[in-house]
Amino acid sequence: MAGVAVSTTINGDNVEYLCQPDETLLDVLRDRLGLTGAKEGCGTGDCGACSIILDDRLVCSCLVLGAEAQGRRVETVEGMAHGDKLHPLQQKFLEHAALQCGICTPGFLIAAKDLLARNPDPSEEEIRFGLAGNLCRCTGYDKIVRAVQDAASVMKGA
Amino acid sequence: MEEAVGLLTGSAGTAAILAGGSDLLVRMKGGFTEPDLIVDIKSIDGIGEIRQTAEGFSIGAAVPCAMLGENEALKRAWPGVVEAARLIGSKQVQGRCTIVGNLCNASPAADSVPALVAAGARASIVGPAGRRTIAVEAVPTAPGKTSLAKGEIIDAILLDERPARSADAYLRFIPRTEMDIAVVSAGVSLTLDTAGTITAARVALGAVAPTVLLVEEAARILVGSKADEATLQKLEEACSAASRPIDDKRGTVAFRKQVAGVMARRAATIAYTRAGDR
Amino acid sequence: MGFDPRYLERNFTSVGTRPVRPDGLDKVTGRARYGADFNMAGQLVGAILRSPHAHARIRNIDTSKAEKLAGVKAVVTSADLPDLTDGNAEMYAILDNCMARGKALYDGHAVAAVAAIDARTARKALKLIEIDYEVLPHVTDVDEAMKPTAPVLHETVFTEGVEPTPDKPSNVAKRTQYGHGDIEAGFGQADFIVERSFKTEQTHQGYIEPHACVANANSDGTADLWVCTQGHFVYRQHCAELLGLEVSKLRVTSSEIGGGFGGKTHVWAEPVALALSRKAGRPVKLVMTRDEVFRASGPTSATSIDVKIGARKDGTITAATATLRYSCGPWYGMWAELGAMTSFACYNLENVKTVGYEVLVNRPKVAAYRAPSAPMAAFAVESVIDELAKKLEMDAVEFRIRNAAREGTRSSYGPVYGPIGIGPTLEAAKNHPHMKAPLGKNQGRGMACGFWFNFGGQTCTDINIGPDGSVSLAVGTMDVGGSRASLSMVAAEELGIPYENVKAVVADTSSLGYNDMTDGSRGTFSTSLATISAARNAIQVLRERAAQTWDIPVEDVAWEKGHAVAKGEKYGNLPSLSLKEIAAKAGNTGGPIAGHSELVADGAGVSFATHICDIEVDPQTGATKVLRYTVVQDAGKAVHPTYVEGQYQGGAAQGIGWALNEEYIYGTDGRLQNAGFLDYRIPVCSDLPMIDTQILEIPNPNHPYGVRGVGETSIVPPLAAIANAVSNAAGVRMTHIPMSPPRILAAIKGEQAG
Amino acid sequence: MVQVTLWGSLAATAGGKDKLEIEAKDIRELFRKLAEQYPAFEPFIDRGIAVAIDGVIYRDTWSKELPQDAEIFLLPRLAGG
Repeated sequence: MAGVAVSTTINGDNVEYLCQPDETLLDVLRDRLGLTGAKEGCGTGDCGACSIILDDRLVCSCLVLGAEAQGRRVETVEGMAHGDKLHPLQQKFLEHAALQCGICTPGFLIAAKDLLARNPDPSEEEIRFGLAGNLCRCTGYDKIVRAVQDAASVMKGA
Repeated sequence: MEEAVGLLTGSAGTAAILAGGSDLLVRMKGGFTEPDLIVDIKSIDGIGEIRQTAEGFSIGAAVPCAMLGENEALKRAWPGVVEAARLIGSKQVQGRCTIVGNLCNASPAADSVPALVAAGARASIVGPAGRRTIAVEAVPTAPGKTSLAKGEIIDAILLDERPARSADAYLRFIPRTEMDIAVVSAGVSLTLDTAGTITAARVALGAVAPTVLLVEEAARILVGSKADEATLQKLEEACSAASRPIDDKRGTVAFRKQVAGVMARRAATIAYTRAGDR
Repeated sequence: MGFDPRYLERNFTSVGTRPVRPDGLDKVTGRARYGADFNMAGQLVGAILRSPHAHARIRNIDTSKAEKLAGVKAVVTSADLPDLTDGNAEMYAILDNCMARGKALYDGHAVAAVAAIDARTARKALKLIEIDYEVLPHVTDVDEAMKPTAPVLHETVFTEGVEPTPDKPSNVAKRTQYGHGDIEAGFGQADFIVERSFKTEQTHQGYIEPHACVANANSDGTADLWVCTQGHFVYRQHCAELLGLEVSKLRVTSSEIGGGFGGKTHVWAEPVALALSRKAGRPVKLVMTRDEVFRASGPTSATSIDVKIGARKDGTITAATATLRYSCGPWYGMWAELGAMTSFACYNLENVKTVGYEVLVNRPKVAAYRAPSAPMAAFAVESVIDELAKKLEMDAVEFRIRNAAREGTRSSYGPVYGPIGIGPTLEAAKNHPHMKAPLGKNQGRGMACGFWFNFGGQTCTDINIGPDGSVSLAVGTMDVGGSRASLSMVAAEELGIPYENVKAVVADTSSLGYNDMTDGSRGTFSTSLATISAARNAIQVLRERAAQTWDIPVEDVAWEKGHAVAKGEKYGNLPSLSLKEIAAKAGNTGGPIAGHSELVADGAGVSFATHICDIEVDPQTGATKVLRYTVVQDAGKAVHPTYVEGQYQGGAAQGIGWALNEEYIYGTDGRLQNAGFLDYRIPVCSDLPMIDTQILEIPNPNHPYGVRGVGETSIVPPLAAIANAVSNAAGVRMTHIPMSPPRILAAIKGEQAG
Repeated sequence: MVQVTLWGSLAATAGGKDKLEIEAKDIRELFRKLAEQYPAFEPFIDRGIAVAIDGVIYRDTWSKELPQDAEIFLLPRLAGG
């Protein structure tokens, strides 16, 4: 198969790359662009570790082809902080110890960012169902839910 | 659209249609399919839109399921179809998956299909021989197989305008609260008269046969009733009896038969309440 | 180092606080590098071909077509990994598991591997490898495997631990027995006896990060390995032994680890990656797919357990026995033995006997999983305890309190206990508001206790003091969940400096002496001992340097709150010297200032927990909902309480998944049917409630601060606690885990049918 | 003199005897004497043994002293997660 030339926007930057037609966007981000924040936990859309935002929609980048990013906007965990200022979710994940091993953290942060963009004042149940596509095996989710609740209240106040 | 049909018709090897990709990419990852040609249909005009037509609704083949939940008119008219579509996978998958993909994947456990069958939805098909429209239940023929001919693409799902006092509901059984494939499922669509008597009903069951089952006996039981306890009991028994499931990693025959009835009863109750409220 | 009672009176400055972890920033920004995030220039992609058969003789492997494919740089089979294990059965099992030798022993067993210029070429090459299999009869069920008619995995296995040794080979690798007293007499005194059989299905640790490594083996016998592991020194040892490398010429660097829970305690594919690299002469990156993780890496045992307990009317247990059959995968393990040791460890028993059978089956090699083997044994025992309490018409907590082990109790596995926490956790549970909360229709409450040993082990730690007085702490135990934070706190505590002045790193194998891996809840216990020792050695040097600066005897210099202080009236005018001031003059007073320590951490102190949970059961579908969950556990001393809570919550969540939905499902063809997160159902966020925790602090007499390991015990009680809750809610005793909806519904229907 | 209990599968190495009295001042001497008296014991030492001295579990550090009349349990080296 011949390579596909793609021009896209990633975390606000214009990016161009060449990828195989059957190559996933996750592989492009990690292997071609060095953006290893998104993780591959399953490759089948069942764990959410590769979550990114594509044109304002939360998706698993393992279920998107690299070629599909043409002309679209991609947001990854690497784009969440502004310079040295962390996003409130990042800050609250640190303060609440909402991570142990941390492999699921980038996916949770992106999914929580999308959740709060759609619903700035979610109930515990809405947070739990909103983040059900992201697996965490270390924390039992307790501290993750609390961190998102706390971040939501900080962001409302901002 | 003509270009896509031409590409698919002309391809010599395996060709795949890419809309949301949430099934296709999983199959590619697992090595179950290695397409020589992937046709991304998302850039076709209008295929990513939900349109309100004179007859009702037209849901484009590339509309991600999350969009169904964002369309207030559709939610009001077909709450069961929307809740079924919104149960497919996670939020992440919702941003990609489509009801046409769910239908063409032809899994007996597909979430949106029983709801679409209960709703009497139709599939609008474009192919080398032109356009045709068929009932959604005629699309899947067996697990993983459809009645579509080479080069044919479903470009939209069509849903009717709803008469007054009509509503639908969809329920599935999964072991977790999210992220699972239905072990059994039921879609029910009802229309009531002003006295609250059911005048029309469609009941469809998922994951209890090679394709989604439209249980006509269940509909007959409901019509003429007010969804009273005795009727619901008969409905439950009829749905359990109609089920022809298999034992597999997700459930047993006995479990599926029994819970199919429970899901149908509960979905009918919800649909009845919804219909009475409008 | 024994517990120092002065710490009870002392106000800790760092220990017991809750600072942000040092590795946190990298982890929330996506910068932290895990196993698959590392790359080397010129690296190849490795891939492994796995057996589709549960049991098959490999007659021939033809790799010639794969080798000829453009872009393929190396193909290896077991011929490239000759047996260098010299009679060491444990290492041979690891070798045989890395690459099948003569026989494929389970669906997913590695049979060959390739390294190619890209993933696509590697996948294509795997398809070109031709293997001539002679498919053999297989057995995957633990009870079936014990039958005399079962297909035998190894003709060389004759049951160990029975006299006389059998003359026929079988799948029962070993029998072990624990206990004391007179069982017959004990049951003779009982007014009530409950006897039941239980089954638990195989589960996986379910770490989100698949095994991953980059290997670079050079022709001069040196090599580098970057890998996600719970013990990089152990991986170094394994790889060096299996590949015939000199230990010190193989440098292993541990990446951040995306979960292990016991599954990353020995090598799986790393020796294969090194063999590929050695053959290809280039670095090789090897990352397992999720399918491979499930099919070919460390699940826990499936079990079949019989328990019998008798008690007098007054609630005293008179005798208890258990027979435990644990599947090991295709090779000998100590899994049933651990079950036999732990099953009755919570209780004070005069007459107790447990027998364990290690059973070989055509499933993947069993690996440790968080308090390995204890949860299944606790499920069986705690279920019978609950049932017996009901028969006695005693409260389930009271019954346990009456029979709980205490200081001086002879444990069911032999030794006599020192001060332990089972009684206090039970008392705390009894007084917890959760116990008194009302329950609704179809809801049930359950509780259960759990025990785990906790380990110490070989540990080596360095403290280096920078010229500006900042401190670097180099440890050799992998940080699996926040130990760099807790160990920095300990270093700060000892040195008397702020936590922020310490930077902890996990050093590679060439930079530090050998360390056992992070397992057995030993990370914070062992390495804090080593850190305290290293810090005290550094303080000794600091005092000497201060003495030199002042030109006074070192005996007159004390270390207080981060400062050297001259003791005695004659030095009344000397201002104290801060660590920073001493460090600044290090060049003039003898060079760099450091503290080292090498030790075997002993006396980890056993650990106990009691869990309470409420479950609602839908009687029409068998669906369950966890309404409320409380963990009470002894931590000895919680160094960083937030991460202690995290361990409690995480273990409970894994136990909930195990109890309700997780299981390996095999077809009659011996193939694993659910090798993915879709159908291997670990709990998702919406499945769980908040998990309440209560930390008890009963000091470990063998640690200066009283620290005990906390990582594992939290997974022991949940299976039993949930089974008791479901049984109470559904009105029928559940004996098969997981309690999936079809099993619960079938049990309810069975009960209704009488 | 210390009282040694060989537990689980270790007892088979001493001809089925699970309780022994041995004169040993530390773990090294204990292991040496056991290996002399019961050669089948040696592979178990190589595999790794946990030694419980009056209730506290230690590894096999040779220099660990055994108090007079101590109760010693020899257990297999444990696996953890």
